[in-house]
Amino acid sequence: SEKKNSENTTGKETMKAALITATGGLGDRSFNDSAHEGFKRAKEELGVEIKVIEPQSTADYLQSLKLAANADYDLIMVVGNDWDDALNTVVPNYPDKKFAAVNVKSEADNLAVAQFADHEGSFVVGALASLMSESGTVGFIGGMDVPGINRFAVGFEEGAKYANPDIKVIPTYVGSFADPSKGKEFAIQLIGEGSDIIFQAAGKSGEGLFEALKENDGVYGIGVDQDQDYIVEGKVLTSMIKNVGNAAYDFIKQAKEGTFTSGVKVYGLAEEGVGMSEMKYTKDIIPADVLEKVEAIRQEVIDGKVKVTDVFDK
Amino acid sequence: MKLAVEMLNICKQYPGTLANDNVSIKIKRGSVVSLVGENGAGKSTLMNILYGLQKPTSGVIKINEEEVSFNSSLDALKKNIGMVHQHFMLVEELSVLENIILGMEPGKSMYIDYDKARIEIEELMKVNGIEVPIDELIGNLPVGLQQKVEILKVLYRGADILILDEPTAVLTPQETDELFNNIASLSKQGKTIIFITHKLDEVIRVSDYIIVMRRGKVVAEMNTKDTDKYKLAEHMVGKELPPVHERKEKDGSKVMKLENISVKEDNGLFALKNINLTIKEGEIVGVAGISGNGQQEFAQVIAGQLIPDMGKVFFENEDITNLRRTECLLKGISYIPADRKKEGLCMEWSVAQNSFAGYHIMPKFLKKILGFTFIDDKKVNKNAKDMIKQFDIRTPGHNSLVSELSGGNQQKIVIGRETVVNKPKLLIAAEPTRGVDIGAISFIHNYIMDLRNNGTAGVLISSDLDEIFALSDTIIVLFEGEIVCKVRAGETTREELGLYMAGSKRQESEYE
Amino acid sequence: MLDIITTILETTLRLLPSILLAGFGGLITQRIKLVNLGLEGFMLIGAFVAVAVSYYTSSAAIALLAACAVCGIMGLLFAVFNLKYKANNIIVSVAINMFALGITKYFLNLLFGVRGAFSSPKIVGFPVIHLPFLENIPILSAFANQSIILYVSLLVVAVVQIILFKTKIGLRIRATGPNPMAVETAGVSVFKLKCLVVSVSGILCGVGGAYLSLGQLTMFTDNMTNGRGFVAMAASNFGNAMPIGTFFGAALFGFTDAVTMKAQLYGFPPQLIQILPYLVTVLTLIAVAVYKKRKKKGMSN
Amino acid sequence: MNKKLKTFLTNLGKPIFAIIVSLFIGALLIIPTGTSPIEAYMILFKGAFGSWQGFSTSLAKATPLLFTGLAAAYSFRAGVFNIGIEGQLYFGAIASALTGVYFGNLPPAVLIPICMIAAMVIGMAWAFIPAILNVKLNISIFITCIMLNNIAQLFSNYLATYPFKGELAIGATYKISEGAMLPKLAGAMNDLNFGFIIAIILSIILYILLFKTKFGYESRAAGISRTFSRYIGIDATKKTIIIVMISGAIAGLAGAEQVMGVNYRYISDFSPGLGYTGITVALLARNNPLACILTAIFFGALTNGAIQMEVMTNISRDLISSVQAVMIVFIAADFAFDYFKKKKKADKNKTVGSKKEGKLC
Ligand SMILES: Nc1ncnc2c1ncn2[C@@H]1O[C@H](COP(=O)(O)OP(=O)(O)OP(=O)(O)O)[C@@H](O)[C@H]1O
Ligand SMILES: Nc1ncnc2c1ncn2[C@@H]1O[C@H](COP(=O)(O)OP(=O)(O)OP(=O)(O)O)[C@@H](O)[C@H]1O
Ligand SMILES: [Mg+2]
Ligand SMILES: [Mg+2]
Repeated sequence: SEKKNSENTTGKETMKAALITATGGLGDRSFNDSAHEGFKRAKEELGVEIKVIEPQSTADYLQSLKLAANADYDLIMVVGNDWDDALNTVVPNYPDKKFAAVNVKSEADNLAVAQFADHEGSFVVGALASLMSESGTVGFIGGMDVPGINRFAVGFEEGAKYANPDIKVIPTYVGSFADPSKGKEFAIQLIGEGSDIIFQAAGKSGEGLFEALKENDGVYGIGVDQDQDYIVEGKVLTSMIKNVGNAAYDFIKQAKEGTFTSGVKVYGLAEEGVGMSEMKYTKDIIPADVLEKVEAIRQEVIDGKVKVTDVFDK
Repeated sequence: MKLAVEMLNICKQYPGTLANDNVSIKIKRGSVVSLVGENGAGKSTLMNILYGLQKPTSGVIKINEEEVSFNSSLDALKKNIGMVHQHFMLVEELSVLENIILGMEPGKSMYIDYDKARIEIEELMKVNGIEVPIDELIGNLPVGLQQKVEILKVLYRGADILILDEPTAVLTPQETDELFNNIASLSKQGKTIIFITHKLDEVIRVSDYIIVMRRGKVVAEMNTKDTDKYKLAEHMVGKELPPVHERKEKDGSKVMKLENISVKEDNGLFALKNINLTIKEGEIVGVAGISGNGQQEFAQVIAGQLIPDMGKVFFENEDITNLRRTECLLKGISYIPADRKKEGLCMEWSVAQNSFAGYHIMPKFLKKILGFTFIDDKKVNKNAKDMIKQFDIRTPGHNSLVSELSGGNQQKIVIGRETVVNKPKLLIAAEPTRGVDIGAISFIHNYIMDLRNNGTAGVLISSDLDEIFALSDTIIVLFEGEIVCKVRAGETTREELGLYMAGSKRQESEYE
Repeated sequence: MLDIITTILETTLRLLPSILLAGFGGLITQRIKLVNLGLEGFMLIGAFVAVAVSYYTSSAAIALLAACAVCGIMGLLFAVFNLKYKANNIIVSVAINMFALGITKYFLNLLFGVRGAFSSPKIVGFPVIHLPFLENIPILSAFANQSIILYVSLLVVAVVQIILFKTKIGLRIRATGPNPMAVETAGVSVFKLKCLVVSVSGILCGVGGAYLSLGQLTMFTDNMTNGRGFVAMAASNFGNAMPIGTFFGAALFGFTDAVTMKAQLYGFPPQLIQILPYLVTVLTLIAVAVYKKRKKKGMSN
Repeated sequence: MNKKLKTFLTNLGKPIFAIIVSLFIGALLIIPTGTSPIEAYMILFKGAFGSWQGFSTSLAKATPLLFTGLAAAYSFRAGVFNIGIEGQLYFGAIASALTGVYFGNLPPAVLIPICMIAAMVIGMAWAFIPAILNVKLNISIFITCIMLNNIAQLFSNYLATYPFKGELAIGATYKISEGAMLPKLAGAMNDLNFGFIIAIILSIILYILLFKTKFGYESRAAGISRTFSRYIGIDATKKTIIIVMISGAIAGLAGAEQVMGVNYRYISDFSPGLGYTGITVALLARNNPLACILTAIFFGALTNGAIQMEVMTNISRDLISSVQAVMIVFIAADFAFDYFKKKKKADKNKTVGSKKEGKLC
């Protein structure tokens, strides 16, 4: 139910926007940071005043959201797929304010939701991994065994298998998003099992993968959410980018220009909401035919020729 | 002669108590000085000041005629002062050897030279005639041996001035004799000894000089040869002690009967073996014996705290073998345990809270509100106040913590609780006057005698034979968990009992 | 099979030092009857200081010393608050954990302008000891490439064992727990002794934390200790404050962790298998206790 | 009465002194951020106490801490260091959530108590394990509790992520039925719920139980000394087990409150260390259930105020928690108390000392 939000805020001198992060907070080199990038861009380009609030646990969600709504922010964006309950409680009480969220199921007249097709992006990097693997084994490191991460895992595995049905995919879960040394240990284990390409979606635990890459030749990593290629130049094959920053920027821009609409906006491969990094350091390593094949697969997903399983739909 | 110790105009103020009130004492080198006085007179405080554990509020200390200022025991140790504390300062988890060398471990580097330590300690034991198993854990030793370890500890540090705070309170007569021999030989070696005790016989026997304290002040000083037990008692109490109340002849009915009681310990040995005994109304059975021979288990079985492995307990012809402590207590079996600090009292609680412990289940301390049962604080406080009055317990009030009371007053709380709250039909009193001053002893003895004369049966467990003779009608001796002797009080002597207690004699047939 | 055992052993050895070192930090405070729940906080601060100093000095050795110094001082503060000002040690340790979490984030931002994670090529990690001659021997090859800190931590086991049971200060520490008055009256300042012990506990944790950030990794991330302090406490409790026992406790945790990692690779469900280390610990404790009880009974009969 | 007032004032003076000192130290940390510490503190204070919404949020944050604080205080009084509250809380939460979801069609009058009982029973059962292992096998309660905490949390998360996963995209159960929800006390957007009242009532009940009944008398005795309690006829081991189980039941209730009054479902890893903070709440309250109300509100206000401060100023959250840590240590420390005591002592000395020549040191 998409509905044009009649009110606009162009009348005010400066618009104010607040970002409320998921519990990981800023510095996750991942979606919180990505959203923050979008906000900073909006500040520079649109002259919007911005504010970041970092709840320490889900127990602080409701209050953080409420306080932000009570304060004079025009747009409040929350990041993380665990915001449903807080949004449902608060948003309807502030019809004059605009809210934005990522990957939640909540709906409201003043709430815009960006649905990122993590599974589609993962599918494509899965295909790349599979085509680049010389050993025939690729690995996945997830933070925790939860739906939000399984979405990546399943997409990755399907993509890998799609590109090469004989590929072996080993999924692992660190059990925490904040344990890089364990993350590294998992990477070492995966390498020991023959994986030469490893995809991580494990927050700070994923940093361990990059550390492991430094010590192991012939093994490549795949970053997540933001362009993480720079972390170990030349050894991070690509990153499965999730453009939360773009979405954030778009929401602010729309709000400022009065074109803010509620409802779900899909950020899939087609919309370039998810996709691969520019591969600044690895372009030359990847054979041209592989890049072509991956591009073809990407197109097939966009065209709907292949259907990638979305764990959230279950 | 030179002075070893001078303490001049010492004052020590605790919150609420002036423990030492302008005390001055002078002690000659090589002498044995007894420091006596009622409970709470300030003896331990004065000695703790001398040992650097407490700082005096004011006053001067001189050691060997040289003014000193102690900030910790280390300073005192450096001046060759050693102290055996009223409560042992031993680590049960460590061996005898480790306890002795603690703080002054031999060895040049950081390592302990255990061989050297062993040689030194063995030498020390030989010179002083003190024998202890040096590799045993302290926790496995009886108190008598622990006491010796404490003395060795002090000697090991090369102390010239030895402070012994109530060293005999937990010793048997034999152990006390040995200790006195040691003291004598130490004194011969030129060491100065300050000795705190409540036992006047000991004072007369062992010391050259006596200092009497009362209420924080020195009230008398004298050479031992110029005084005797009775004069000394008067100095201490400030008045003549009342004589022990007369024993009324009684021939009551049986109150308690023990049949073939045996208790096994964890290690498979018998703590009690085949005990048979009857106790009659108005009869006090004195239990003599060296501690650790089953006295505690004996008391606990009667009190209902320990269920025997074999045998039966009858109380007023009812089988109470399997009844718990609480039920026994309600039936009128009271129990004064030997260790008031660990067992008899909760040191963190107030006088009032302690004054009905165990009896807190009795309706007279409870009230009902809306069908729920609550403790009635008013009644509890009244009970405590009455007890304080009746037993002349020296305390700022019923809400004071028990830990802040002197030992004698703590003991009075236990005695009051076990005798007044619920009038006992059978009173088990273990070491009822341990560490208690002579005034209080006389009070407690008379009180127990009065109870007896009014028909209460009694079991008196004591390592003090004088106490046993003073109160008992019948005396039994426990040795290795068995009754090796049972006699009428008038028909035996200290010497004979000593033989039974040491296990070198065994009665063939008992009287009756 | 031998391969699997070797990799499990290798992983165990890599996971061991941080838990072992912090576990010994717990052990020595347990000896003086002080519950130090702050191991986690000390570790985190150690990890941070090590990374920061290594970044500025490019010397892992100086970084280690700095981590020791800072954690030692923190330990001293802990002791003073606990012993002199009578603040409950559990409250102080909880506060230390909270403080460590906040202050490391604060300084991460202040010094390096980043949040969450900090890595840089300028950070020099601890050296790895290569033992090439072990490389081809099954099982022992697990030792071929381990951090120097592993050997340091094994050394700590031996050193603490010797200090506790062979030296003067060790005797005093062992006596302080059960009866501090006995130590005090023997002319030893219990206050100073305890300060020393808590301070050393801080230092051991600091080294354990530094191992995380400069041994296993060369980076710092927020809260990167992630509960290891509690595991370390459990290890020293497991070992009953005995060095060898604590070593086995820490090794058990490292081992079960390594096994669960390995098991995931072979398709065991991750959610449930993560419970395994904790379950194994409880079951081991029960087994040991039952065994001891049986033995005691057997002796008395 | 006068004496009581005096001790009351001394007891009050102590934390106030501590708070002032720690605020001062906190100010030193805040000044570099460019915000005025006074303004920051004003926001914290106003946010926590300044309005009904603010205050009720403080109370809401205090509620679970009061439950866990009571669970801790109760077991500490009885001499058992139940550090397993966190795990008991998780199990209590999942139990009440599953009951609330799958028995949803029962009427509220039945359902609410049933959910709570489920939480209490499982909390109790989970606490029983370390207790019985301690009593029978002499295994340290400390280590078993830490292990069981992890097991409880991981297993509850597993249940919410797999077999009982709800409609959300996270590891959480379905919403509990309306009949299982505790009524809100300060509006739908405020977490303050009827659980707070239950917690207050529970504090009073526990206080009475501990200090006014036979059971409490015996519990306290068992907690202080085994030998003494055995002597006065108490089976200390049995008592210990019962007490740990009661403590576990209260911890379970803490989890139930979070589910039935706040989140309305079980959410994986929902607790920001409530069980551990509860231990601090209890210790700061010297294990007195009534004092726990104050310390829990203090912690609740700190948490709430910190969020306010974060939203209203540019002081980072990390700094706030560092300041809080300093504050907690200072409040736990005893120098203020010492200061008053010394003064009192000196006064007494004067009266006594004036009578004689002895110098005062
Ligand atoms: N630390 C303390 N705080 C407060 N009062 C104390 C303290 N130590 C001792 N007192 C008080 O000082 C007084 C003297 O105590 P002290 O121990 O010196 O007596 P004592 O002569 O050794 O008695 P006892 O014969 O019972 O051993 C007592 O009234 C006691 O209550
Ligand atoms: N912290 C304290 N506060 C108040 N009074 C204390 C304190 N510590 C000890 N006392 C009191 O000081 C005195 C000295 O204690 P001490 O250790 O000599 O025991 P005691 O009274 O002689 O007991 P006992 O004869 O039973 O061994 C005692 O009266 C004791 O109650
Ligand atoms: Mg004394
Ligand atoms: Mg005494």
